[in-house]
Amino acid sequence: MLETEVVVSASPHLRAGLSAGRIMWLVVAALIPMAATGVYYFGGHALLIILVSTVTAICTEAITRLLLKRPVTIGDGSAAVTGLLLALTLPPTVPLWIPAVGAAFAIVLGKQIYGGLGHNPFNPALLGRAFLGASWPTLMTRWVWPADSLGWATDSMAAALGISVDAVSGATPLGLWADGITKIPYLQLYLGNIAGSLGETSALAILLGGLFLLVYKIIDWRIPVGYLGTVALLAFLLGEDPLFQLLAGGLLFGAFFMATDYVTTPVTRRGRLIFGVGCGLLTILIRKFGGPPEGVCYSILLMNLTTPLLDRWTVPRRFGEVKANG
Amino acid sequence: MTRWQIFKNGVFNENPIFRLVLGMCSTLAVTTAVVNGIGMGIATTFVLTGSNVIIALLRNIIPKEIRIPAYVVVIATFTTIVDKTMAATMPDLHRVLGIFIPLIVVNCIVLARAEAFASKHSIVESAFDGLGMGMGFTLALTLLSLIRELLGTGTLLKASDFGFDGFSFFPDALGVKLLVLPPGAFITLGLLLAGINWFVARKGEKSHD
Amino acid sequence: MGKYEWRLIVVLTVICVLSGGVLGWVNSLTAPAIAEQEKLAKQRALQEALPMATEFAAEPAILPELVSKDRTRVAEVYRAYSEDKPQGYVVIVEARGYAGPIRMAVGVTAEGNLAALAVISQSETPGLGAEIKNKSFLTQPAFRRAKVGTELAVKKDRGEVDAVSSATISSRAVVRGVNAALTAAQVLLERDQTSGGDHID
Amino acid sequence: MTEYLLIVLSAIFINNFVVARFLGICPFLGVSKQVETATGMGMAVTFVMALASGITYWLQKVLVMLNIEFLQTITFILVIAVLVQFVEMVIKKVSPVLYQALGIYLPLITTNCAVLGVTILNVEENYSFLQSVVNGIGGALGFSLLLVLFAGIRERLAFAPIPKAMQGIPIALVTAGLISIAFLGFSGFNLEALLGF
Repeated sequence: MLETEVVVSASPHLRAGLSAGRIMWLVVAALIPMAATGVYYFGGHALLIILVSTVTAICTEAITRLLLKRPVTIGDGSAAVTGLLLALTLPPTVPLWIPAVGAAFAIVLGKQIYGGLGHNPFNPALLGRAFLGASWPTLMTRWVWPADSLGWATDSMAAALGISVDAVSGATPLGLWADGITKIPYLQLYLGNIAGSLGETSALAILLGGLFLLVYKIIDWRIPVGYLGTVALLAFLLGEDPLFQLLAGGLLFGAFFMATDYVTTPVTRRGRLIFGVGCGLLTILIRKFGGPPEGVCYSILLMNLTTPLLDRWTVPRRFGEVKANG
Repeated sequence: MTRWQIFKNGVFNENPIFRLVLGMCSTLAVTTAVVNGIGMGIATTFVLTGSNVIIALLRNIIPKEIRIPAYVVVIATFTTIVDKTMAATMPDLHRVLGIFIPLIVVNCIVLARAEAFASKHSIVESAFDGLGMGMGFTLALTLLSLIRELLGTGTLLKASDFGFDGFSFFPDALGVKLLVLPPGAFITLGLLLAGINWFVARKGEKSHD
Repeated sequence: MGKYEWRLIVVLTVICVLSGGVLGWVNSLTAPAIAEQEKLAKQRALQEALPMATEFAAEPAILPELVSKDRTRVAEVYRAYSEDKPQGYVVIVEARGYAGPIRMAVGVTAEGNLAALAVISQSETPGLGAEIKNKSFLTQPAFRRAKVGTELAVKKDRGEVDAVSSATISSRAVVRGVNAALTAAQVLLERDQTSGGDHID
Repeated sequence: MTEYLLIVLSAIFINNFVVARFLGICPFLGVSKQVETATGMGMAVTFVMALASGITYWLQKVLVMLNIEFLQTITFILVIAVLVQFVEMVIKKVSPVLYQALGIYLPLITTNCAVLGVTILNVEENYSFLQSVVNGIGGALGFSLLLVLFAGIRERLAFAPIPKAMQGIPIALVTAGLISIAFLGFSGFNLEALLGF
């Protein structure tokens, strides 16, 4: 039966560990363009945030495993990926204890209390981000425009948009959109020369990394396509600018790197498509009607919640689940 | 068991929250501040003790078939007494605890003690059991709300309704706000229970050596 | 029915009657105190909402058009006087917040300016939504400038009111309450003007 | 119509009974180990909560009329207890199949504080008869949704090598907390604007 099979083969760890190791390091490689643009635009503090988050994640993983008297698994790269992903979702202004606390939360409560990689129901990096956002809302919404150092000064942006410098400097494109200002040039959104989280600003860098993962067949196209397609379609139907909705905020980053996590998303093809569509629906609803201006993080977490049921309903026979867990 | 042992049993060995895991709803809902936790604890203690005493008093009169509705009536009576008394004397606390005061009537601890203890023991013993269980409940609520209020807002014993600003330990902006939000209730209690499990298991191992 | 069944019924009935009696007695003791507490709290809130007034007279008929809209309810309306001179109105409103109704008193001067706000009762999250009781929120410029005929909104909804940080729902509720109160005051003001001045009926 | 939709959606997503209001936690932790049982429990609770909301609406009217509102708690809980018994009997007679499915959950519902909770909330909110019933259904649907989602996750956790001290209730509580974090995404959601379309 199901139980015995899983218990006897006993180590989803070992199997997942070997292949997961390679996958994880490829994901790290795919994240480098984003980390690089983040540091390029936001400077040395961004680099420190990335380092603190990644190192804390790895150390927390090692310490927790030692305390639990279990084999230390930092070699599979998953802790590094979690730390790196978390850092890329943070505003570039946060004090350095924020990435440290967030990474520790992500590793301990997001993953290790469930027994480690492969058993966590929620995406750990997103949990870390949601935890930080709920706990220190003011610190987590202090945005800066990278512009000043590169000649795209906020004043010229403000002049172009016809609003005050103050109004521009503290807001992300989505924040401005919520205030009814959407004239930010696509090119700027595409290159990432805008206010936002470290890794989410440059659509170009994300698409590079995302294509890399698609080409290496590390992620399934169904989730990003379902996700982005739904957002674009619904934005169009709601009378919003679909291209702006796709490029602004953390959507691309979430669609390629967060919603595609193996462990917390469905294994079946149909399940993945539904997962992507669900994420898209929730994102656009939260953006348009919700409290926070961005809904990517919560949308993916909410859809993580449905993963077991999606797997169940889209796999005709219980058999499938053994594979899913293996 | 002596009376003292009965009392101690409720507070520690069979602590209703930490050991029996009963009465979760009010535990999670009201522990955002220490004052609320203690208030809820005392209100529940009163209902527990009162209903235990009356049920022990009536234990030979109430036929078995109707014991559950009879217990529920007794418990609901004490719940209403607490509800009205608090409304009359501490209107602000009463408002904060809100529907969780009338909901004491469906708090599993109360009915469980009536059924498991008071229906089989003398009045005095039942009183001690109610007090012990109530104190155990209050202790757990206090501990939980202590963690949530201190780490969540940086203050302790803040009771602006009583005109007391409490003690401030660090700026409010640094507090882990999540702890005073609903998720914080679940996570804090879960980790606290895990810590107790771990501690009890370790003590068990040691005593075996 | 046998003797035993009768006994069941009798015992249960006696318990119910006894408990009803006890509760009736407790109620007779506490009801006046509860009413007194409520009256005191209301008096405090009225005074706080319109400090220049000394007497408050309940407006007996609540205007039908004010009763309830948008999860916000105009509960009571008071005319305020100081030495028999009309000073304005205090409107008691109830708006649905995050965790329950937020009940507050809104003072409006005879000129139609918002005088002050006082929260009578609320059950929002301590440390978050409950901060709407704070002076720093209730006395902010956006509220002090408000007057009859204006519609307030929090900054997130493109208004001027600074919401309590990470407690938009609670802040929105307060704003809805203030708007409802201003509407109520406007109706009263207009009615009083057409009826040719205010007097105690 | 919009008004009722607002009550239902709000009770499911924004003020969810379990993760935002903390009602019905005991069955949430107790009857969530399997998706099938969670579904059955959800159906039974929905049925009882809708009925209880409707009946207590009239009961409250009577209490107010007789000026004995202080008997609210005691009469409500007795009515709910009787109602649960009655529902059990009726279902057993009318539909043995349904009884097979729901029977074992029915007695557990009396002490589910979500049922008594929703009836008291209805009175506090001054809901009309229809609003009360809709609120009862909405609250129960929110409870059921969470129960089923939670059961899905817990079925998987049965295979996870969870650290010893965390096993059982602790991991269930922490997971509920993490679910509650995800539901923070709905806080501040402007349902009126959405339904205004």
